[in-house]
Amino acid sequence: MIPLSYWLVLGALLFCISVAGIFINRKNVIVLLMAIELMLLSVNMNFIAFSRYLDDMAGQVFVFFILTVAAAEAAIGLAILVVLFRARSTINVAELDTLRG
Amino acid sequence: MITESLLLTIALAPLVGAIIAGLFGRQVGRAGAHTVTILGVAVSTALSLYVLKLIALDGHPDVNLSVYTWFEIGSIKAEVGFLVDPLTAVMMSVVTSVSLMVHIYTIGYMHEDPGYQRFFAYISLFTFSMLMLVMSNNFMQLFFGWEAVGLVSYLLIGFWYKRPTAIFANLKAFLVNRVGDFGFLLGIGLVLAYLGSLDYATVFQKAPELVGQTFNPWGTVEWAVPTLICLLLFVGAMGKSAQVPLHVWLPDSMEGPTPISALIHAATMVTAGIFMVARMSPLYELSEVALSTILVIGSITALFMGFIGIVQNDIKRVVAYSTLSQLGYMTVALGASAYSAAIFHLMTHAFFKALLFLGAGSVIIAMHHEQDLRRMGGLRKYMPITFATAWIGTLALMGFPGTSGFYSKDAILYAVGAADRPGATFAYVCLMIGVAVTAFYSFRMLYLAFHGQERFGHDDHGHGHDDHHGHDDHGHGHGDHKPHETPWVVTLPLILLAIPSLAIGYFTAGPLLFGDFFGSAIHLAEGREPLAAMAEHFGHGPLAFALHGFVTAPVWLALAGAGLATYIYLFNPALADKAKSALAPIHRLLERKYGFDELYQAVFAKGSVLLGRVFWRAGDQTVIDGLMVNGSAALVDRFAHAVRRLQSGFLYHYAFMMILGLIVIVGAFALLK
Amino acid sequence: MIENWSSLIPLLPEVFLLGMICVILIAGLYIDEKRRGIIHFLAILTLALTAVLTLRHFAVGQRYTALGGMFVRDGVGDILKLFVYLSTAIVFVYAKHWLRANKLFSPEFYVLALFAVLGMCILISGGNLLTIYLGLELMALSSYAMVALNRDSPVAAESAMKYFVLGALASGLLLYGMSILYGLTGSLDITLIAKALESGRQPEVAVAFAVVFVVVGIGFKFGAVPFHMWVPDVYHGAPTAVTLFLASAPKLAAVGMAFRLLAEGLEPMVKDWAQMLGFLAMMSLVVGNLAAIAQTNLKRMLAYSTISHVGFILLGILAGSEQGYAAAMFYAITYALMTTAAFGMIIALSHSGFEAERIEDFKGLNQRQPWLAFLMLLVMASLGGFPPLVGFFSKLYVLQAAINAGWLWLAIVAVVMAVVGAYYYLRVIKVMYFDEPDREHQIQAPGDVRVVLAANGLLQLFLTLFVGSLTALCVAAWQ
Amino acid sequence: MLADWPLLSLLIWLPLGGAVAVLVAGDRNATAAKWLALLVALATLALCIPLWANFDSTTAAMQFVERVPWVPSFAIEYHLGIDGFSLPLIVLTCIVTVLVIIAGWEVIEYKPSQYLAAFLALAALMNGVFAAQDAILFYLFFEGMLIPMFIIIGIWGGPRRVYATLKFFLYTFLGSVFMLLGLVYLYLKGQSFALADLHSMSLNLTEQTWLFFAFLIAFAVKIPMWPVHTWLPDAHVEAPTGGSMVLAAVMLKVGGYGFIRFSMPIAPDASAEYAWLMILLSLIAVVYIAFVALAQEDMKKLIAYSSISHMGFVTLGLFIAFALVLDKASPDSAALAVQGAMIQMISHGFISAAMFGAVGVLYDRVHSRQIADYGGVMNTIPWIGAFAVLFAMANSGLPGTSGFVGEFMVILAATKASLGVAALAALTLILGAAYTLWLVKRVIFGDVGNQHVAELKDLNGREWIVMSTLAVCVLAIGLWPDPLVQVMQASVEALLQQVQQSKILGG
Amino acid sequence: MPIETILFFALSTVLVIAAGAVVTLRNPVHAAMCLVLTFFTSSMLWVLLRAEFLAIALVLVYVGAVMVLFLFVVMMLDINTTPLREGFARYLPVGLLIAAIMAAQMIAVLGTQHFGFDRYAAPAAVVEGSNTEALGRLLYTQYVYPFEIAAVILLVAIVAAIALTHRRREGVKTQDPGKQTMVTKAERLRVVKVGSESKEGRGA
Repeated sequence: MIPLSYWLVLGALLFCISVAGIFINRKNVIVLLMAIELMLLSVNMNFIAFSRYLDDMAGQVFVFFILTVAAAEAAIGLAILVVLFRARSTINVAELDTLRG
Repeated sequence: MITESLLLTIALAPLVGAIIAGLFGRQVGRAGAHTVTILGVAVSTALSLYVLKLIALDGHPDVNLSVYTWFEIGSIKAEVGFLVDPLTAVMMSVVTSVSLMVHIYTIGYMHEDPGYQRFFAYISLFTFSMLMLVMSNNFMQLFFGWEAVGLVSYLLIGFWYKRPTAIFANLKAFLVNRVGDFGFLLGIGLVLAYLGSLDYATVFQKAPELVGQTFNPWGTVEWAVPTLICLLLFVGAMGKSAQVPLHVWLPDSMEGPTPISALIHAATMVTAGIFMVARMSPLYELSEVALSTILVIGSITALFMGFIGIVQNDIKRVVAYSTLSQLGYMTVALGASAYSAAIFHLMTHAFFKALLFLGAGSVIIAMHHEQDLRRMGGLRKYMPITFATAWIGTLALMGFPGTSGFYSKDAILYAVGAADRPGATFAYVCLMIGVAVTAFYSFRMLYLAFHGQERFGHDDHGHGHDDHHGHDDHGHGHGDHKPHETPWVVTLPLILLAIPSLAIGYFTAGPLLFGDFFGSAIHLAEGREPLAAMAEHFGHGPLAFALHGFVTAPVWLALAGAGLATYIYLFNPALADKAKSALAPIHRLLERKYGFDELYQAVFAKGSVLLGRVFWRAGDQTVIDGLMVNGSAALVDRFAHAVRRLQSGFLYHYAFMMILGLIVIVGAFALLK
Repeated sequence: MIENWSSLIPLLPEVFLLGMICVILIAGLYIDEKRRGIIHFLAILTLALTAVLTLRHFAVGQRYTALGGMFVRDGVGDILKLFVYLSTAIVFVYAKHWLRANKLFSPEFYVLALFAVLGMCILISGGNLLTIYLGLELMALSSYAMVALNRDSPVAAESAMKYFVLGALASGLLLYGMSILYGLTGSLDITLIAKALESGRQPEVAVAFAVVFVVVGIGFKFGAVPFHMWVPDVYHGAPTAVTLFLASAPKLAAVGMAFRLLAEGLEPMVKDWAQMLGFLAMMSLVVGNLAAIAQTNLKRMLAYSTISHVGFILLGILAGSEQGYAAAMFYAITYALMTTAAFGMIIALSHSGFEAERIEDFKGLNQRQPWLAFLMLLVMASLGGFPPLVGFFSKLYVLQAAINAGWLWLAIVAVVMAVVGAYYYLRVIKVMYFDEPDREHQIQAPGDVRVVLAANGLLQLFLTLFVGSLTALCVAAWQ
Repeated sequence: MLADWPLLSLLIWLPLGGAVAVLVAGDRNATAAKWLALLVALATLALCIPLWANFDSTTAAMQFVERVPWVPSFAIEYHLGIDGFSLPLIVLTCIVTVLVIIAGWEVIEYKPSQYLAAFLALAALMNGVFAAQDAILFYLFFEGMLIPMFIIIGIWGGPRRVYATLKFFLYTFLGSVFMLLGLVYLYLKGQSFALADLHSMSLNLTEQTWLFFAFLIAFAVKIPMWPVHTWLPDAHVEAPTGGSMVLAAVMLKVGGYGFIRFSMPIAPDASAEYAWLMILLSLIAVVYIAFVALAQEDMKKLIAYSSISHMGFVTLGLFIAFALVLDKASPDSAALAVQGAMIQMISHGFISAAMFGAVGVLYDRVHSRQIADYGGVMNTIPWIGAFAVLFAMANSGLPGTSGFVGEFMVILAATKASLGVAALAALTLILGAAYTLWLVKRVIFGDVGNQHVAELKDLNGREWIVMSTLAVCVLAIGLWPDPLVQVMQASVEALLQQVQQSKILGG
Repeated sequence: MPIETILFFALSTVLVIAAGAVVTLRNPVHAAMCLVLTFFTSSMLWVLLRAEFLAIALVLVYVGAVMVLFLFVVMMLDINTTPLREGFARYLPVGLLIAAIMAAQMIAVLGTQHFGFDRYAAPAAVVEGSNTEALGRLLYTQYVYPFEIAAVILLVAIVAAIALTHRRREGVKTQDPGKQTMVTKAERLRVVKVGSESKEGRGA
């Protein structure tokens, strides 16, 4: 059998990859949004694993809501992306530095 | 009866005059100003003399009363009050009477000056201050008067405040006096600390307790408390009475109008130090060391200041140095425990020195504010009264037998000769030489001014005298070049002062020196009789003593000095120049006044400002403000900009920072716990 | 699961709020631009009525739970909510003028703001990790959208994007922490988590690990260093009306969130999270105050000032005592009232085509508009914590709590940084009072803005008279 | 009865209300605003009469006490009361305020109503500081004073006013926050902010030491002591005349007052422990700063440095008292020292106000503060010259003026403790006279320095009132300090009683 | 090795590689496709964890809706693959290092010493009842409150998305129901007074 720990480590790896994706990425913002989705996925992985090993449905319920929120978040994120693209004609993260200091 | 109101009247009458003349000068006018001040001082004088009579002749007991409490903190009490005993009474009389003469004289001397009212206000204020000083029954008030006379002296030296030299001189005078006051105040502080009171009576009563007490400044060094107190107090006296090395202000103070030179810088204020030491005799008698020091300092002053007098060409400065020298004599008397002799000389000196100063002033008026002796000469025919009184003054000063100066000076010489404390021999020698020196410069001045050729009116450029600039800038024209006798307001005081200069010694030497005149006012240690030697000779009365004088060394030394002066300045003027060139180094040394001024100027005046600048620039501006204050501000600013740069605007940096923070917190607070 | 409907009575304010939002949302479709004022009044009315409903069952000293503990109503929550309503209402008054001047006066602003308020209420009342998360997201998503509301502004879009990405990252971190907590305790319920942790059976390192993630999530919402990077950019880039909103009410909600998660849920771990908050507080105080000094843009400066104030709020929370929580709450409340006034001043001085957001725009204000200058003086002095203004008392209270809890060194850091911070507040005063004006100060703000602004500014002064009752209230909320 | 009124509250709220009224009157009717301000200031001063008349100087207990709970949750109270230390300082404040308003009458043309309102507010706050019996209330007033002064210097000040006023504010603010921490600590220990409670609270030496230094920073900056004094010259140089007058006359005294109210009674053992440090710093202030003053080229800066030097006597007097009362067992000398410090404060209040007032009179005419731009002022405006000489003399501690009394007492007391200390302190006799009279020499005396001086006009009636009032005060205290001494004596004795009792339990 | 374990490792490997690709690929379309792969593999892993409903929902919601939305936006915005900026390579090691440290920290905590079998026993292989039903039951009873909130969140998403992206084009004629219902008589009917011809009238 797979110990819970493995699942958690898997989640952790996913989590690190997504976090690294956010700060290593120097390209466009869409990838950032994707990285965020990945991060939520890793959290979901944790919840589901715990749910399974604790034999408690609450974890799965939480995942359900996370999925819902993630969808809403994606919608708003993409809407902002569209606004950004219209206003700036770019979605390159490296060019989003008018606000600084 | 000496009542509080009587004493208050004596003290306050001049003050009232001063206030009226000072604050309402414009309203009361010139005549009003001098009337009111003279009236005030006259009242004071009359009442002072009355008090003197009561005390001296009628055997009135000493009066010690308190007017009001200045402050009272627990057992520490400072009061304003009066102590009238023979010493005070003598001082009061001298002060008020000389002051009265000067007031009258001023009418003539200052009559064209725009600051006429102000001047009267000042000298009346001075009289008040001086009375407060001498009448005080406690240290606080003594210091009060001590500083107040300093203030008026400051104001009067700088009376002609447009003159750079005058305002330099008054600042110098005040500061040098402050150096003295520094010691004086500490002395008072020690008195309070060790005896717990500021009141004379209490302090003197408890003074014997000091014997044997020691003060431990550092390590194992131990100082005797009485000596410490006496020396500190004497520092004050050195300042006020211009003893070496705090004498430098007195010659410069001649920048003030002549009347005040007479009043303040010859007759009264400068003798405050002498008075003070005499007053403190119960303390000084406890310390041989202190008295020896006084003896030595006084004798140095007496001799070496006299030397300078020889080379001075400014008529007032000659008198000023003679004053210094005479103050040295008085100090020596104090050092020899001959307090009464000191006071006696103080009194006679007040009269003859005021006379000499006023005489010099009279000459100056006549010369249209020319003070250089080299441009005088032959004045005797133009101003006979002045001439005659100047002769009287000079004789008194040199101690010609029979004059007042003779008695007082001889008393001092006897006392010193009899003294056996360390330094006494040195002092005696100094004083003996000093007698000759005094006579020499006195006569030199006399001859240069009144005898010989008339050197005025035909030489406008030939004098390269450096302490002498445009003394005629206050309203005197040069229309009339011929000097003439001064008006009666000037000559009357001269005459009135000439009388005591001649005669007062004759009448008072006996009671003052040998009677029990001062009673408890002057305290002598057990078995100490400084004037015993003189008393032997004096037993036959003053006249006999004067005659006896002719067989003593001092008179012959004086006559020798006078004779030399007569020879050089009356008969062989060229010899003076020859001597000058022959003794050039010494002459230069004397002209430079031994370099005290230059030294002080360079070390203290320049040095302090330099030190201040270093403290300011290096300490305040560089270290504190630059490094600490602005430095920390700059540091904050630098950090601010560094922090600001962290906010780069790039999303990935922001995310990176967040994760970095996360890692740090996880590491520090979760894993490494 | 709903046994009886009366158990839902505590929920009434939120239900009412939601209903009214829907009404406004629909009304917005049917009301043309000229009559948009109606929306404005409806929104304020909604807040007022919600406040009334909240007050009807004012829960100070009580604690109601509903829906199986997912909804908690207590004194802390109610007080925070009331001030959320109040500050939002003030925001609406100021915002209208700005929105009109910038042609952004649309129902969406109100709807989104009210949704955010709803989210805050849910967050503040959350008794379950799930409701806390959802409330947080409701608030956050509305806020992201509001920042981007000015669609023609490149900076607004940029700041919205940054806010969104970082916000999502932060909520991801929070969620991660929640997941571990769930795994460790087997429950999502705050009180059950606390109970489980109390037993101490969980591996300490793992719990601390989870706490870190939770603290990071909270820190982000507060804008505590180093999770503050969004704050300056968002405050600066967002439309001023939105910045105004973001600066005030969400801080109260963040306090509520911290209370629920830390003070209630992680109460047994107080030693751990207090240390972490100590780190965040110190960093916030230092970085916030230092960076603010170098700013020229007032909105940005206020953003950094917010960060430093967050340091103080955290100082109260980390005391971990009732006194500390009350102090933090008091601080957040007064801070919200100060910051609305500060941004309100920017709005009052702005007019169409001009945004008074640079510090220099306040030059010589005293010469032209002494009254406004005086109000701004009060606000700046209060933010700086100069007595006798209310800002001083909030600092005093917090310091007291922190020192009492043994955080003397942090208190010293706090006061030293407060001195550094005084500099930039003074700079604003300096610009207003000591500099010559280089332009006319046109004031086009309508009467209501002026009146509310005056009241808001003077509140800094007059609140000192009521510091006693307000602090008593905060203390009572914790008993 | 007038005495039953809440006089202290009135002393605070009357000027504050007046400030608001003056602000409302505004600049459109500047004359009305000025008269209103003057009226308020005079009314405040008038309140001092019943205060003084009904003051019982035989007791050290607080009088005219008003006590209302304010913030019960922190135990903060609106608690006012005065004793012998407070009363003279309150009177000083009221007098100086009236004079400042008169002094600024025509000189201030820019926003006069704000100027006057700021001074009235300042007066209220200063009265509050001296009357507060609650530590937080004290702190409120203590800090509150900064804002009006910040604005006064900033708006009506000289060219480098911004630097100066920021420096002033931040310096003082930095100082005071540590005091706040100290107060919070005390509160946490004793659950009270009432000064009386803080005074009686027992504290161990470590606690006392920390508190002592916390208070020290606050008050040392305020008074100011070396080396945290550098804000003062800058602030003075840039401040308008009225600002300098109030700053020097009253605000500095708050520092000394703070030592008396906080440091000494709350941390007596630590104060005794570190008295040597305080004495050392005081001596540095007296000597070092005097030298610095000697090097100044700017009149106001010189006077500012002289203020620092004079304040050195205040701290010296206060802390030498520890040596006297503990080592020498001489409570009378200690009382002398403390009295000297207090009198020095009050006297310096008048003298510095006068000095700055006199410089202001000159500045209004010549628009320069540089000594080099003057010379021979006496020739053209003898009255200002006369006043200047009087005040200069007072500043150099001439007997008969108030400047002498405090220094005299402190030096006498110091001699009892240590001759060396006294000697260094007494150097001020020389140095103080040197810088002051040198200033007088360069500015007042001499020949007319330049065209500006030649065209000077003499004092107008307004300036006359200011100068002569101050002159009367200076002379009155100088000639008869006993009334003042007696007002304070009971309080001084009580303070000394208090500092003798160790607060260390079992110690 | 049981099949589950093999599957776990196999799928995990794919998952991690795909996730890595998402964040490193230059072309956003490719990244999106990798993300889809990630989701698929996760979904399969979730099945291993007996979360059937969520596994399917993940595929449906994410792959079906969210990813389509992503791709749609990618296409719509027509984003070119941008060249790697300078500095990327320079900072990459630092970034990777930090990520590695983070991973190490996490793994240190999440290892078997805390989350092994001793604390979390292996769950029963067979779960009774339908996972979907159980979830549904909970959602509508115990979790009805979050459920409602989730609805509000979706509403916000809709409102926000529309508010942000919906543009009123100038010149496009649309119906405005508000305007239609609020219409007044005065707007529809204009009473024109036609006067007799005058000189001015002719000029107009």
